[in-house]
Amino acid sequence: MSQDEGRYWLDRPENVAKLYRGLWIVGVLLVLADLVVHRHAEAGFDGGFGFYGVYGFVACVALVLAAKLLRRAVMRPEDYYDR
Amino acid sequence: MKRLIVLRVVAKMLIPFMLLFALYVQFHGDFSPGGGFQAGVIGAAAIILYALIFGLPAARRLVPERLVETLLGAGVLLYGGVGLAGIALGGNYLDYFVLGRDPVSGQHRGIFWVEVGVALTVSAVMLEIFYLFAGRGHRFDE
Amino acid sequence: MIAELPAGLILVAAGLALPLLPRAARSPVAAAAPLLAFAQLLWIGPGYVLEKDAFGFTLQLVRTDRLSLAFGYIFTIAAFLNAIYAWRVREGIEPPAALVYAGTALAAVFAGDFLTLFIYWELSAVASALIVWAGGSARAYGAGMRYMAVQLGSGMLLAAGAALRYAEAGSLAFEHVGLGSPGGALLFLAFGIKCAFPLLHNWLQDAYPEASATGTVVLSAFTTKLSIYALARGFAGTEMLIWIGAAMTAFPIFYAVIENDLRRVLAYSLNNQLGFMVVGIGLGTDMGLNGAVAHAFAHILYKALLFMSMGAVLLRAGTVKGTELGGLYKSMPLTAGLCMVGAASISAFPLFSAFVSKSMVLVSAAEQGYTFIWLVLVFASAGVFHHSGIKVPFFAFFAHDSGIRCKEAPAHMLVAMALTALLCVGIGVFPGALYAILPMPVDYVPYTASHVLAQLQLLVFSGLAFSWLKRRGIYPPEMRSVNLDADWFYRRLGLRMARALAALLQRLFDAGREASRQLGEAGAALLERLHGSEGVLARTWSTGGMALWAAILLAAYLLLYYADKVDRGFIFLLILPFLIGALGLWADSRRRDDD
Amino acid sequence: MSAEQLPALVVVAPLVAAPVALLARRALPAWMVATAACGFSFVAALALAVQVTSGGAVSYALGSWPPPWGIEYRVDVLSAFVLVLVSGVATVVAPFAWASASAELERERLYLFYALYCLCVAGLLGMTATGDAFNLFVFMEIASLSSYVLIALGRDRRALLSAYQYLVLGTIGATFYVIGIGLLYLMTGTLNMADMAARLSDISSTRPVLAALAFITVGVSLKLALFPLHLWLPNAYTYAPSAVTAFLAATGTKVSVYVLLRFYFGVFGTRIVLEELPMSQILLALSVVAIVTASLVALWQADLKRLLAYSSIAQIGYITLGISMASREGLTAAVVHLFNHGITKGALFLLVGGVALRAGHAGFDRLQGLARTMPLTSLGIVIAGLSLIGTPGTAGFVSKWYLVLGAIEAGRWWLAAFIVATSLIAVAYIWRFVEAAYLAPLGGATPRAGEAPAAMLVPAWILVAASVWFGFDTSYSVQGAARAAALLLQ
Repeated sequence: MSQDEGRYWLDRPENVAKLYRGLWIVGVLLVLADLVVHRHAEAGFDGGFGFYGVYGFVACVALVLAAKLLRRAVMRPEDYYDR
Repeated sequence: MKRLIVLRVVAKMLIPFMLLFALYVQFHGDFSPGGGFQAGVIGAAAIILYALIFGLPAARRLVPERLVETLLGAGVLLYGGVGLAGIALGGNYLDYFVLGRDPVSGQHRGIFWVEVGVALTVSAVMLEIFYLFAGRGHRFDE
Repeated sequence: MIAELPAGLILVAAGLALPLLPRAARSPVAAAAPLLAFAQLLWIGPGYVLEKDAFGFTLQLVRTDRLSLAFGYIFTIAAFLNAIYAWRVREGIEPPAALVYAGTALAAVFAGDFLTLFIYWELSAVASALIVWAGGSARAYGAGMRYMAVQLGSGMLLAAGAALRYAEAGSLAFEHVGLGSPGGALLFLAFGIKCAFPLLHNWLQDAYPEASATGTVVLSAFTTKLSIYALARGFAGTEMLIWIGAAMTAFPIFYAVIENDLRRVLAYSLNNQLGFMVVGIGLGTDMGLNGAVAHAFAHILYKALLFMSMGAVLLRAGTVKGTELGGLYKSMPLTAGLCMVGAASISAFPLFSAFVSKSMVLVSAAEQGYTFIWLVLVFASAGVFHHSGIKVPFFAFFAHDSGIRCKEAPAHMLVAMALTALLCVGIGVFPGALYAILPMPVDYVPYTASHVLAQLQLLVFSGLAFSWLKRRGIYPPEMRSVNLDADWFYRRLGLRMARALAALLQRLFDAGREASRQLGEAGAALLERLHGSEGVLARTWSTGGMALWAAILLAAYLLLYYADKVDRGFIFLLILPFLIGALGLWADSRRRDDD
Repeated sequence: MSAEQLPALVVVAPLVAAPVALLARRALPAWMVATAACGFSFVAALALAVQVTSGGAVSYALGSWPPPWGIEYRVDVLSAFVLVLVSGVATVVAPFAWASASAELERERLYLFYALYCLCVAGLLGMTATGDAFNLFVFMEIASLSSYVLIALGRDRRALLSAYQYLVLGTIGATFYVIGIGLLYLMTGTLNMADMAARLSDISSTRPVLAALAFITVGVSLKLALFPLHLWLPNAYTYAPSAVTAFLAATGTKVSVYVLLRFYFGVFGTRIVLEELPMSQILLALSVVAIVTASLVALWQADLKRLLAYSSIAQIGYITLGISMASREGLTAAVVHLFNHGITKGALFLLVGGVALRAGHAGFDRLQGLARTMPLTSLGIVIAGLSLIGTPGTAGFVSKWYLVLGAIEAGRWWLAAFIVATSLIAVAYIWRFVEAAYLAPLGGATPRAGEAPAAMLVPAWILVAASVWFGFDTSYSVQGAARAAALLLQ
């Protein structure tokens, strides 16, 4: 592994951070595009500014948090059924 | 029992009459109660009496098992044959009407032969059963 | 001549012939058979019917229309891609089983009546169970057993439902059924099991990840889509399906987030994708149905692509556990890239296949006024990107470097994946081709600025949520674990209850025997006679005992006949001795086991 | 000999062949006579079946005495159906018996075996063809007595005891039957069944008639091994010579079912038997218990022949279950299952007979890895086993299908579920064979002499093929059964 060190661009944390920041910029741009592009609503309220961005973000955070709770309830050792 | 002279003499006298009576019952079956079944039983009883008095080997010499078996088959065959003769002569199975020139003689003939078949079969079966049981285990007369 | 043959039977015949062929010829035949079947489908087109008299019925062995043809096309395509992917697998039960499985599923799609459907339904269940078993491990054996039991159970329900249906409607024709009758309900349940409805779903996550690298790809394509077809045919517009489907889209994704086995993650997301189709069928509108069929079509391809890439990882790295993988993009860059095409497709990125199919279901739900359902579906869309689009490629190919260095996937696998990826992108770029074969006329335009923008926002912010949670350390780490699911009820609870019941009965019988021992000489002797050296009902009875039964029965009949009015309680009294006898038999066999 | 004579000839041929075989005294001519007679009966039965299907029931006055004074032979769709089954199985088993009985019996007494075989066939055919209740009793005795002896010929010592028990119970059954007939004669003054039915319609609820019904029901139930009167069957089937087991399992109990159907529907009438009396509930309860217990007992048997014997009891339960429904579907199911189970079980016992020939008996210890040494036999057992389970594409499926339909028709959902569920027990016991023959390694006790001789294998496979054939082509079996059911319900 050590000989690979540095050979790959993604192995460097600062590059990952760059990607992360870039993604935020894209996101913000997309939301701002709402001002330019008219998004017609499908369900009535989804035409609002940045609806999909907010919904996607909140939904995913909620999903992960709920899954963490779920894990407490259902997680068992790997050989659970074999015992 | 061979030594009991009274029994031997009486049996010797009785057995021919029993056989004769069997024949009487057989042939009188058309007119009065009787027929092949009863005749067969009486005939077989005569042989069985013989076996009881004179011993199984003697009876076996008189009426060998082979003969019994043949009679058994022949009796059934005779019965079945009469039935088939009815078909062959254009009637139904066991149709006696067609066996003679007129229905009455046809009936007569048909019943006669069928009863002979029955008598043969019944007496043979009686004897067969007797032989089988008597031949099993210890010989009671020897 | 070949037009006379149901298309599926071409595959079945090829599958059965496969073991007899020389090894070199097997893979080409396995690839050629689906092509031949595909050509035959194109040739016969819609409106073809092949009937045959059997069982006293007129069976429709083949009935083509636009709905069945759409599934027929994608099934043959999938079978072809599978054959390429599994080019090197020439030995064992898997290649013939895969062809027979695909063939029976294909034939089932064209079944015009329930009896024919039932026969192929069961055959495909057996063939697919063989594929699970071909996984080879002890776990695969157990999972295959459970899988088989569930699938055959579905078949039993189908048979029972068909029989009821015949009694109700006087016809076995496989047309719209609806939920209004007991027969319909049983059929619904039969299809539902195979479609992995919530709480009936676990056979899927249980069995698919236990098959071999190639086997899982085959499995993912046919079983559930066959049931989607059956639901579309029999239960279009059944409102309950909308709610079931919405639940199906939502709840598997929670499990997918915490699952470690990446092929099992994909199995959960397979379940979630089926939910979209089920909603579309439940809506029953032209667009909803079109959406369901289009999504099934697209889904088979990208799901196969994802399973193929994970299969390649399994083949080269020897595992698909999230905990053990990472950094594989360095060793398998092509596989990583193709996997990401699949991920983009399932996540419905613009220019990828699901973008043009899934949205039809969403729009349709919104149009029908199912706002809540629509919200759930959007949530599930974000979620699916989250776990299938990001999690699977991320943990396999990126994340922290696991240090695994291996070879790139073999060429035939790459070819299969590339072809599949090409089709995914092709559908995304030229949706008109897909729309042309849908059952209803389509007037839907996927590429509007509004739709593209909304979808991009959703996806990018889902991705942002993932990276934000990950960087914050909130994201649940991958752990080696088993997550309890509905299968717990039969794998654990059922087993325990059966054991507890057996123990309880044992104790009861022990107590009974103990009590009887104290009943005194006469009673004990009687009991001893009842429990002879063999079971009461199995042993040879004394002749007198047999005759006694005859006398008892005669007496019972006479009593019954002479009683003016006989209530049923009396009859049960009559049966009671037999029941006691049966229990005695059981107890006796237990006792002998103990000795 | 024109076609009108067929109802008599079908019975007479084996009846006359029996003494001829006896007189022949040699195995080979005796066997040839027996086979020829069975074959003749089969052809005659087929011709009769064609005749009654197109032209309705045939009445034949024995000795040209018109019924009801003379004995009438009456062949309708139902009896023609059973005649075809009995004579067909007899014909197929005959060549099998040449190889199997030669190996199992002393050579010098072999001709007796064939004579008795003919008698048994004649008795069963006579029971089916006759329209006279007492004549039926006579043929019942002919068939029973010959089958007792045939069973006693088995080479296992226990065969004698089994035959003796069968004799005692069979005689009780026959006696009950004849008591019932006596009561009916007392009340109606006739022995002709059709005549009896007509005269019974006014007095059907009187006590002597009800007593007659009870006696006949129990008597015939003994003969058809209805639970709990089945106890003679497992041993009799297990220890009898293979050919006898196969023949009796395929036909013996089936003819008794036929007699039950005749009396319930033809003589007493549906109204009294199934509507006024709780007969259908009792029959239903007994059938259900029979299916469950016999299937479960079969599951634990250590001998394949005995396992199949218990499975027969369960299958008879399915037939009586169909009768208890007393509906068109139910009766169709009963009659078609009577036929399908006959050929399926016949096939199984013939194949097991082949195993027994090579291995001495068919205990499961002899079956380990059998598929390697006797592949055709094992495959046949599996295929016929599938039919026993009721897998689609086999004859067994057709009957189960109609049974389920009948249950649904009657609105008894639980019964339909029950029928499907109990098939799973059949899966389990057939699986035991598959496990032993295919999955287990070759056992030390497994016969290594190769396949059974062709004379045994070919008849067995004819029946195996038939049990698949009638799973696809149901035009004869189901249509015949449906016609018979319609006839019974008239």
